[in-house]
Amino acid sequence: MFCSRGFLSENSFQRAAPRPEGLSDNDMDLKEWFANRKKKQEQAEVKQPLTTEEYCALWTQCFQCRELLYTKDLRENLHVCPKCLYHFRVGAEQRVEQLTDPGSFEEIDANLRSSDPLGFVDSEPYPKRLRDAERKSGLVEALLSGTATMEENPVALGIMDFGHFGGSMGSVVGEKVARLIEHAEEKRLPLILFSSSGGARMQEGILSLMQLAKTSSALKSFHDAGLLYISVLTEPTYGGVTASFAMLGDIIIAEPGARVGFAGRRVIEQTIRQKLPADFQTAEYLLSHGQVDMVVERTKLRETLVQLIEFHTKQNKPKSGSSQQTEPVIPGRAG
Amino acid sequence: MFCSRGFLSENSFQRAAPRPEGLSDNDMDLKEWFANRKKKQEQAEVKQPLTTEEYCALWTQCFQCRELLYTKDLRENLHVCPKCLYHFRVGAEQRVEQLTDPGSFEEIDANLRSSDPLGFVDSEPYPKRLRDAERKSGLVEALLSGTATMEENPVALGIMDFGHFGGSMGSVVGEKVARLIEHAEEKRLPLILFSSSGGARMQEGILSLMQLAKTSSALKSFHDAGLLYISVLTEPTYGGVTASFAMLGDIIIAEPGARVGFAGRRVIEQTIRQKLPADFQTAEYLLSHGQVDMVVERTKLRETLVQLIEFHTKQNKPKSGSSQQTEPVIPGRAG
Amino acid sequence: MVDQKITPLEFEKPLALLAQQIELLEKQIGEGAHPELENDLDRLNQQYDQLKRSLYSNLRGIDHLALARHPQRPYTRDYLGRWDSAWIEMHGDRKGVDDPAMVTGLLRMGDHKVVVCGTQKGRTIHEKKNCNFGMPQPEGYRKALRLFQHAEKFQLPIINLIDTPGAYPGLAAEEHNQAEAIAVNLRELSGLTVPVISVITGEGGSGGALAIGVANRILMLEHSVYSVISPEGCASILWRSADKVAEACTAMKMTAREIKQLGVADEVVTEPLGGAHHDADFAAEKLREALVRHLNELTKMSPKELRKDRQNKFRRLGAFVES
Amino acid sequence: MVDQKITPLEFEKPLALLAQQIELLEKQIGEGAHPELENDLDRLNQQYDQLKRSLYSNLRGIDHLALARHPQRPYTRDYLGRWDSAWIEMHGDRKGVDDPAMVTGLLRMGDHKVVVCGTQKGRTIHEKKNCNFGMPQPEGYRKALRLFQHAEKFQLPIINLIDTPGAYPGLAAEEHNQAEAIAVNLRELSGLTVPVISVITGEGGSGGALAIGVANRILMLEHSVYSVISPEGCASILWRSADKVAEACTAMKMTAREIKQLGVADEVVTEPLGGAHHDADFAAEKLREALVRHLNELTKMSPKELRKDRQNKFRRLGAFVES
Ligand SMILES: [Zn+2]
Ligand SMILES: [Zn+2]
Repeated sequence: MFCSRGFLSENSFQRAAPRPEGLSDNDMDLKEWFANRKKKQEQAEVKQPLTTEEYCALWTQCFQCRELLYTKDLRENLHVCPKCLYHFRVGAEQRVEQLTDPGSFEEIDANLRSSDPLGFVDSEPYPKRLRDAERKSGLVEALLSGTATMEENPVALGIMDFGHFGGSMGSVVGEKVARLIEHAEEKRLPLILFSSSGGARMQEGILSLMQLAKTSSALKSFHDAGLLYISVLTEPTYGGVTASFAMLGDIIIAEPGARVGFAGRRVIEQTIRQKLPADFQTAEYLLSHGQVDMVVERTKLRETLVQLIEFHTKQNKPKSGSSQQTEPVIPGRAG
Repeated sequence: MFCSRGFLSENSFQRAAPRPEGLSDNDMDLKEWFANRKKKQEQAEVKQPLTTEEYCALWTQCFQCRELLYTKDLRENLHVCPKCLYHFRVGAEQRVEQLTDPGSFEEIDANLRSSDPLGFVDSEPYPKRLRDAERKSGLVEALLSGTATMEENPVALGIMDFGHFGGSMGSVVGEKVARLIEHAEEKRLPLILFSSSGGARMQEGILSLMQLAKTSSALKSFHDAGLLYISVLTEPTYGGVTASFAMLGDIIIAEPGARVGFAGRRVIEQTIRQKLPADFQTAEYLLSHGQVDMVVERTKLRETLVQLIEFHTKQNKPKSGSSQQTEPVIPGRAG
Repeated sequence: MVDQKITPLEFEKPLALLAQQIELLEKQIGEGAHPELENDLDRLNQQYDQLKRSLYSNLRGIDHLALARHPQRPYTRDYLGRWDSAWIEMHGDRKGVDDPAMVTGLLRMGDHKVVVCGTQKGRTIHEKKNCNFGMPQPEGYRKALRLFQHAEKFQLPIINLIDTPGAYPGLAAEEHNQAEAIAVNLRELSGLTVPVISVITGEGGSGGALAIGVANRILMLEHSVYSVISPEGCASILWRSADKVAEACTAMKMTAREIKQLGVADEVVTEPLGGAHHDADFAAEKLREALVRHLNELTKMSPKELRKDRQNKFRRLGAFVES
Repeated sequence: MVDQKITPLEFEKPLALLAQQIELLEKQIGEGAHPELENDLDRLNQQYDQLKRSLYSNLRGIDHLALARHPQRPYTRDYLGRWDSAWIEMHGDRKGVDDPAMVTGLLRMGDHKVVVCGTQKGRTIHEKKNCNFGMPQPEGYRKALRLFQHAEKFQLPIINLIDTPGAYPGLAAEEHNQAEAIAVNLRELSGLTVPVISVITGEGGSGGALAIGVANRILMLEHSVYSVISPEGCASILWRSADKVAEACTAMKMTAREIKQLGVADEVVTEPLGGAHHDADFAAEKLREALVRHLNELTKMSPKELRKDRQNKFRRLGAFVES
């Protein structure tokens, strides 16, 4: 277990994820914080039973409100800060745990691996970068896909993981999304896709761009089949992923605070030469600008998804003997 | 023949149309102008062979550039000022002459007359207003509809006439538009509707409002049948007509200078308490705001309509023996 | 018995006066000062009930208008919350705007799952401004259209609640082509293959109301009004006087009963005596019963029948002579 | 022989130098000063032709990029006017914006009547600004979508011309949801039942290019480029240096021939020696011939086949290992 700057993915708790490209580094390092604290404590009274590493495993500092949180509590609260509702980034496997009925998730297309169609080299060859990313994140790709049940409702579920290669979409992500959509269409399952991505994967060049068309095209057939697709936007979703499947949901949900856009904030500021509003491209900004249907806290995400799925898939059953005016019971709602 | 303020409909040349509701009266009266001029001339040299009325029949003053135009020339130029391209308002019958192959127009639904479903009385009963409007305009309704050919292309053609009751849409206009659309759908004819209207006819209350739904609903079937509808917006088109069939063309054309909108300029200025831009709601403003496909001068309207009809209705005939690269001949184009 | 929190309208003043007298008398009796006045109190109470009944059964057009515009009248969100406290709100036109004057969402009503759209006036000053006093922007109509298309895709019935002075006569609204937004809704609503029920709950103002009013069934609350132009607009154009609003209301035949007589409304839904704002729960329940009844009927029809039924309904509307 | 009006690019400098020498020599000979120099002139002219051929047959990625961005390169309107001087321009998204960076219309090409859409860069400073340097706003993509739907309704083939740095990274563009505008175009283009041909005529920049690039056939002009991100963007992110644009161009394999090798482009259309701007008429005619050839093939397919063909084309694209 490692210490984490809250800003990084929850993956970093377990796997020391690589620093995602394009993210700022202005937050205080937790280790540093502990070092300072320790120094102070040593100066006062020397009584420090835990090592820094042990401390880090037990405690996490909230990126937003700086509160020190007991890591176990944080995990039980789905990695949402109980003080300020800051939503820590979580990995794909953890999402599966948070969302699906225990043991119901069956991964598909786990056997797809990136190749190197361009022989791409910058400071390092792409294959080496791939190996490094896999080693560091413990993930072979930036998308985990499969089928599961949610409160007994079968679903097709795809979850992007920013921890692997900045969640970038190359041929494998595109192919896995397309196959998942096709699978959902064939089995007539509702489809849920969680986005988290820096955009298309440059190292696969034009083939990465083509994944936008491939996934959107698959959604056309899916849409025409009258099936439900819920897109969930999570911190951060940018570029080619936003400009394809992420924005094509019948219903689009965003997690609080998630930043979502096509062009990045810095690029826009450089282009228009003015500062952008502080809440620009946040989930809340998107909501007030008509781009998402709702912003849903992670702790209510599962029940909201179940409610939406049951609303759109279950046939109305006339309850025998009951009046038409009875308030219907909506499973999965807290109240 | 009567003198006309250029701002009024061309109808007024022949029929002394009633002053349309809601139009300003700040333009100079031509009779006055002549009276002044005559007085001056009498003071100078008394040699005035024509009466004022005769003068008015021969000459028309342009509303926009104030140029005195020879009425016969003006008519030959389709009532477009040759100096400043000001488009005088023209009546439905004149439109038919300007647009269709001679003798090809066959009116339909000429036998529909307004009734008085509400027993509506303001300062006068609605039936009396109707009789007055008919007597003054020589028209029984604000829409003339029928079939015709344009350069041998059969079309269904509906033309609103602002000269009758301010071009307002009551049950008869709605019914005639709906029947024309149904007729065009049945015969698979391209449909052209010329709009010119102050809006829905208040004297028929809610039934007038329902004509928006009736005509738009008829266009739904027509649209689904894959047929072509060209909407031509002419001075002025407002209210319920704009908010129904006028804005539903596959292609929307506006005549230069025509003012088109939903709410009237004065109402908006009173609501937002600021002056509107001078060109607000003009055809050119609509074009730059993406609301119409093109602004076409009246003198080129016929050839444009024919070109569009032939583009959308005629099958491609492979010319035997000619190369694929030959520039196609487009009938009805001047160059 | 006398609801003190309700602001009386102009025509309700006699009733309010009587209520004040009753209150005074009750106070005196309560203080034990004049127990002999109990008979007077009974008489006054009887008078009050009589006056109330006669007042509300002889309302003029302009009185209905006042009730329809009553600041305490239940608005769209008041109904939705009462029908399904777990209704799911959907937001936005996906193109840059979420218009608060047009509320859209998913709701359960009896055994029916429906898409709801409704214009929303604000209650507080802040809400009023935010909702633009119930006048949607073009983007509001386009937001509704998105939900109509959602309903069509998932074959869900649609319920529209209408309470709007009309579309907003503003610069941006014209720039963004509100005429087109309304026209497209009229056309697309007419083509849907799901049940559509529209309810005028308050003011049904012109094209801005019709934009979500092309339905298989049109219901009107007892005191709601529906007109081709605002009575104020009608008075100023035809009578050239702002004082003639009452005359315009009468001439336009805009009350629920008149609109039903003209064949436009299919049903008038009873309100609590004095208007929906006297008992919002009762008003919501009455409307709910009517809606469920119509939903039960309409959901028996095939998609093709539903479309045809709606198109026929509007095809027939109008009055003319064919010689 | 030497086209003086064309601005030479950096890599064309040796050629331009030689051209200057030739011009000088010609002038001297013309003045009768040194008739003995005629042999030198012949030699120089030969050298010039050789250099030109070798130069343009050994271009690096960044050289193609420079040619694709040449300020005198023919733009969309230059092609449309040459193909059909009577083409009919259609304007607007019907919702408030007519984006000059996206040109749309109706055009005849051989015996074919087609809908055309194309990004437009400006030539003059005013035009450039007006067209936002060829970067459409979301409303531009929606304008194109309206025309795509028009084409579908009337079963007209679609030709898209692409020459854009990409979508505009601006505040309003994000507010108006350009990601959605692009995504919807991708989805809707894939569902059309008419022939769609897209041509990269200059720069094919990322999602903003793809938004009108989901086609049955993708053609690229010889010196056009197509990339997932601008080479400048790629260099600054991966090399962390603006000087490494040439490296980024090479690494991304963005030239017409490379894009064809990767299976994305279906045909590379020859340009005049030195680039399309040396002879726009010739370039337009060559492209026209190719387009008519593809139109002739595609119009033989059924609507269903056309949709399937397009979806299959993109379904196949990508490179991965399945273990
Ligand atoms: Zn916190
Ligand atoms: Zn003039």
